[in-house]
Amino acid sequence: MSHQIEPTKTYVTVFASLIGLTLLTTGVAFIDLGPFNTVVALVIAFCKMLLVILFFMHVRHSGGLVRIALVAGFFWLALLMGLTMSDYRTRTWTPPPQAWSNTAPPTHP
Amino acid sequence: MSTATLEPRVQSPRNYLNADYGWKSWLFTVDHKRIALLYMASITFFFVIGGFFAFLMRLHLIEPQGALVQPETYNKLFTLHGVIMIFFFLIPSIPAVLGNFLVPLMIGARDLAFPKLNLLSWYIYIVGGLFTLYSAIAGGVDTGWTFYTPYSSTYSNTQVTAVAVGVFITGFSSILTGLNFIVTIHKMRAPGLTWFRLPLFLWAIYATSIIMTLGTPVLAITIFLLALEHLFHVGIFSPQLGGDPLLFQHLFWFYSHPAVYIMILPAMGVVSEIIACFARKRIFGYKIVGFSSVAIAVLGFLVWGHHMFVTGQSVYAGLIFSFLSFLVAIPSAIKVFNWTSTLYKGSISYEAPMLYALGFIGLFTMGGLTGMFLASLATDVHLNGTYFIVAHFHYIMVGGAVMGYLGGLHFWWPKISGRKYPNGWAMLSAAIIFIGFNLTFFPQFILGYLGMPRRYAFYPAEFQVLNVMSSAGASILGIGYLIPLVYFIWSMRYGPVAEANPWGATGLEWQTPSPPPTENFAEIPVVTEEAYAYSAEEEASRA
Amino acid sequence: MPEPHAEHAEHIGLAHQFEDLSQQHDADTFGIWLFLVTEIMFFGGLFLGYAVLRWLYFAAFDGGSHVLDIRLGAINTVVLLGSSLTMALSVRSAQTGNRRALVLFLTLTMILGGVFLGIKAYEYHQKFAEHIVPTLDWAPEGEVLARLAPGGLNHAELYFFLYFAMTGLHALHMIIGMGLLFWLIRRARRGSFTPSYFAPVEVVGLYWHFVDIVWIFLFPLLYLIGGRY
Amino acid sequence: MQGIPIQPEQASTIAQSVDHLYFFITAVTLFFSVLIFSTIFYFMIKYRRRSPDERPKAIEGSLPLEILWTAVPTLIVALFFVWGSTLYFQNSEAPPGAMEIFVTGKQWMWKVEHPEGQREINELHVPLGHPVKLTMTSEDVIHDFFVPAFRVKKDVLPGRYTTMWFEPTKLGTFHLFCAQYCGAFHAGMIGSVIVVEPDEYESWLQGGVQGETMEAAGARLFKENGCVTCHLADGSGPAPSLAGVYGNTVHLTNGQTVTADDAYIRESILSPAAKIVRGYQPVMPSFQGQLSEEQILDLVAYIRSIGLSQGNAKEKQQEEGKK
Repeated sequence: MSHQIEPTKTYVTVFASLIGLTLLTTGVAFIDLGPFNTVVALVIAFCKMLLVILFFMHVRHSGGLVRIALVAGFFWLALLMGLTMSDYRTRTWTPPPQAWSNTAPPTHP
Repeated sequence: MSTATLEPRVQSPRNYLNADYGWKSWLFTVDHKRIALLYMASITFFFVIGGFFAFLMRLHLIEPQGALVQPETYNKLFTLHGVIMIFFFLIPSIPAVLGNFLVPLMIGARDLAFPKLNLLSWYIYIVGGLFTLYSAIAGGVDTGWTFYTPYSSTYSNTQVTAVAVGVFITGFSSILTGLNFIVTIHKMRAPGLTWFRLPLFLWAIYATSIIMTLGTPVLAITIFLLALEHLFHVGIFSPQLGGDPLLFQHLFWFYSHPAVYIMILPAMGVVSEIIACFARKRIFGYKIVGFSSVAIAVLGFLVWGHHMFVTGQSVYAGLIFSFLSFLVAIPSAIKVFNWTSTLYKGSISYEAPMLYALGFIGLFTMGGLTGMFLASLATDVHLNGTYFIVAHFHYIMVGGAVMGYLGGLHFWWPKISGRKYPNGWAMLSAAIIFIGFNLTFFPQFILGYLGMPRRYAFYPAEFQVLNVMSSAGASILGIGYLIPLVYFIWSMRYGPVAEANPWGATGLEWQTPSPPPTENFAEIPVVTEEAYAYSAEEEASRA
Repeated sequence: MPEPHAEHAEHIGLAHQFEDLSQQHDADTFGIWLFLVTEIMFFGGLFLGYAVLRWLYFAAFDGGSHVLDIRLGAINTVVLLGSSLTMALSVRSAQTGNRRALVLFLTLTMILGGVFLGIKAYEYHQKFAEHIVPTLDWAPEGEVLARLAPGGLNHAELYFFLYFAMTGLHALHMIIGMGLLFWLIRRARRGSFTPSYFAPVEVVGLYWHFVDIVWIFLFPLLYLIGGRY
Repeated sequence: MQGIPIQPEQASTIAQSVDHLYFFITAVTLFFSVLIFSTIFYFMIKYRRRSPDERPKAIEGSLPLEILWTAVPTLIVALFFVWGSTLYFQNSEAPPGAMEIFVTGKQWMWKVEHPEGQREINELHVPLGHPVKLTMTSEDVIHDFFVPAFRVKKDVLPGRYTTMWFEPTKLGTFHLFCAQYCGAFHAGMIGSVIVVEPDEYESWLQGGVQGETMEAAGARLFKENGCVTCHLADGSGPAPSLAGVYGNTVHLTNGQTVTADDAYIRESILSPAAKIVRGYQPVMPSFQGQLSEEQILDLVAYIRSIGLSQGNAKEKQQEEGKK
């Protein structure tokens, strides 16, 4: 049972950095980075999530079981996303057509 | 079955059945054993309805132009047969009935981790069931249990929303049951009961719970979006605004393929227990069989694309899913080989549970091997959407899951009810079910190869002979299922009183009296021996 | 509460099926974490729909996200992060047995949650005013139409369907969270939480933080698509 | 095989190879079923319980055996996978020079269009020995064009084109089924594929009610719907010239390049704003709901025709101009 009690100071500093990251992601949105805008926004969001999970949700010092469950959750989400996007990304790829078996010239234009 | 023990009300010691009387003691119980019986009654109710619809369908298909109902009604019959049988019978059957009853007993606990949540799961299941029954009464739904869009979201004017709400709600019963089992198995095992001393039934239930908790939420959100789209005619699944019907299929099958492993894994667990007990031998390769249950659960999430090989999914995605689908077949094959090897040098006795278990192995092997045709791309192009698919999944679900469920019921019935059923009748029903099942579904493999599509209310005349054979088999199968219903109910009142361990099986649940007291164990047992300790030395060390 | 066994009687809140409070606390926290994993998969299905449609119709999503008010989105994120802070502090005060602080922080969390829902309601009202609510009132015109048209109006309607589905589901989870907070405050006032029995506070705290994390991803994915330049 | 038919006819080039794989898998299935069932029966008889207090020796398991029945099934399924996938890959793309036929699925009937203008309902005439490529779409729900005798099947989706091909090798009439549930009369959405001699097919094409060819219909629609007012041949109008577009790459405003295939043309007609050609404004209105699927197919056939013939001449001019 996670009985370590965090000092209030850590919570406040984590909160401050979360606010900082929010301002950062909003600010970066006003700079034209082309496709990287999305990547940066997602990386910042991921960092904010890690902060909330590790500090606010005490995963820093909670048992291995909780960590495995959390990692499993994200792994399954990645399965869903990855395999489905593999369909959408490759839908326009077409394999090379096979040679026509009947060697007679096409009787029809 | 001497008549001397026929007086029904022998004054047995205090147990979970006679601890309290009245409907309140049942509808507000938090005892996992009573909740298991509540589930048993409700899923039997749904099984009878689903089975009746199936029988009507088989009767209708005796003649090529359809002998019984209008095409629209036939579409509603196969839809409701699918929805009721899958969501309201097969998925809850072993986990909710045998799982609820046995998990605490097998790990030496007094109850599940969250008893009230367990009762809530049953109420959620019932509310979902009522919605689905309402949709059946108020005109039925004709989209097929797969609810493919845009037909289900835009073109069907039947009770799609009602059945969608029903399935959405019942999904949470499955999620909460899975959650309950995972926490219980992790946190509440008796001292000394390490993971590798767990009975294989618990390995299977654990693997099933992983699928229930991780897969069902995706079904919930998919059905939620479908209901939204059906109501408001805007959504991400129908092409009017640019949505993609294949997106619905991806989301739907992400859950619905692992769902077939929710149905078969617990049956595998039951068969492992029965084979070990009636061969009086430890399961061959215990750890491998245990890990293959978890492997099936994990790999089961990677393969859903094989339902979509011909639906315009990309060729390369088809390649990936075909490869992964072949991988998921390996753990199942390993299990069958291990069960067979368990019989080697065993001392096998043939009571009803063993017949059901052996029937399971036979039919499940057939079902599993016919999956090879559907995982390989070229043959699936021909067989997809035909009766070959219907035969394949019935071999797995009816041949596998239902035989496993009945085997489990016959094996643990003395522990559940404290009474024994007539073994002669039970073995007869096993034989009838086996014969009726094969006569019903084997012809459908040939129909499928011939190209008869699924969900056809009328068909070309050349398929009639095989369809008549299948319908004949269905009536035998129907009788086969009714017999256990009769003698189980009969045994509750008139069956001979069962002793604590009628089969001489190992496992903590057999160390409690039959039926067990409400708190399961006077004091929590300490486990010192390995699982399935049937050998002479282990028995000596126990005495 | 189930019938108390002899030796369990003196621990308040210990259920009969557990041996001791720490086993129960472990089970409760593990249980809520598993529930949060199911919620990850539940929202995951919706995020998949978003990812696929954004990949197919980026122009429409880019236009749609420019119609949203980025200031309100940012303020809402700050408000929700604030409520996460007060929630974490209320769990801490439950651990330290400081009942007054517990009630105070729980109430603060509820207030901040209310502020978030208020801003959200105002944003929804804005969408109705601009007639960009799918099926109910979809008739964008003027400056909004000019911004949505390049990406295709149909695809823009899909974007707003996803906008309402995702933020609506998130708001629904917020409302459930508010209800749980209200129930917690009542029990906290009655003093039923002690440093050895505070699992309900931690469970609701974990649920609240999860709902905050969903918003942490919703804000950039819905409001900041393609950048504002 | 009077009584119970066992095998569908083999009437296309791929039917035989699919059947070979099908029988190979059947053989492996039978072999393993017999192996397992006979082993079980043998054990059941040999090791039946002789006396109630019989206690067999505990057998833990054997790693070599486990490895054996993991490796062997893995090899077998690898073989199925490779065989099935190569066959599938070969059959997924129509060979060059295949005949184009357009199919539109509509709730409970099949509408077939030959480029030469012949239109059929629930019937498809094809010449013997000539590969036929079907470009299919649906007007309402998902259907599935399934010809068991050819061992081919492909879903027909609303909102996009799906294609499949086959090369008939037997004369005669074969079943056509809809294999994806599509509503009340899903079972009635059947028809027949009639394979005739090539010259007989020619005369069939000329004969019968002579509808205008798809290209002619496309040209007519191109004028009637005002496409011609913007898509001027020399490209001077507010919209790009469509001559020479079909099959070539198109550069979009967002920097992407796409090949102008059927799907691109269909999408540009129904939701033009999705892919704007570089250097042009998104001014084209959507024709969603105004053009039926057949009309869109006619327009595609027209744009394809002006793309391939005159287009090449135009392209050469542009090249010289640029050099």
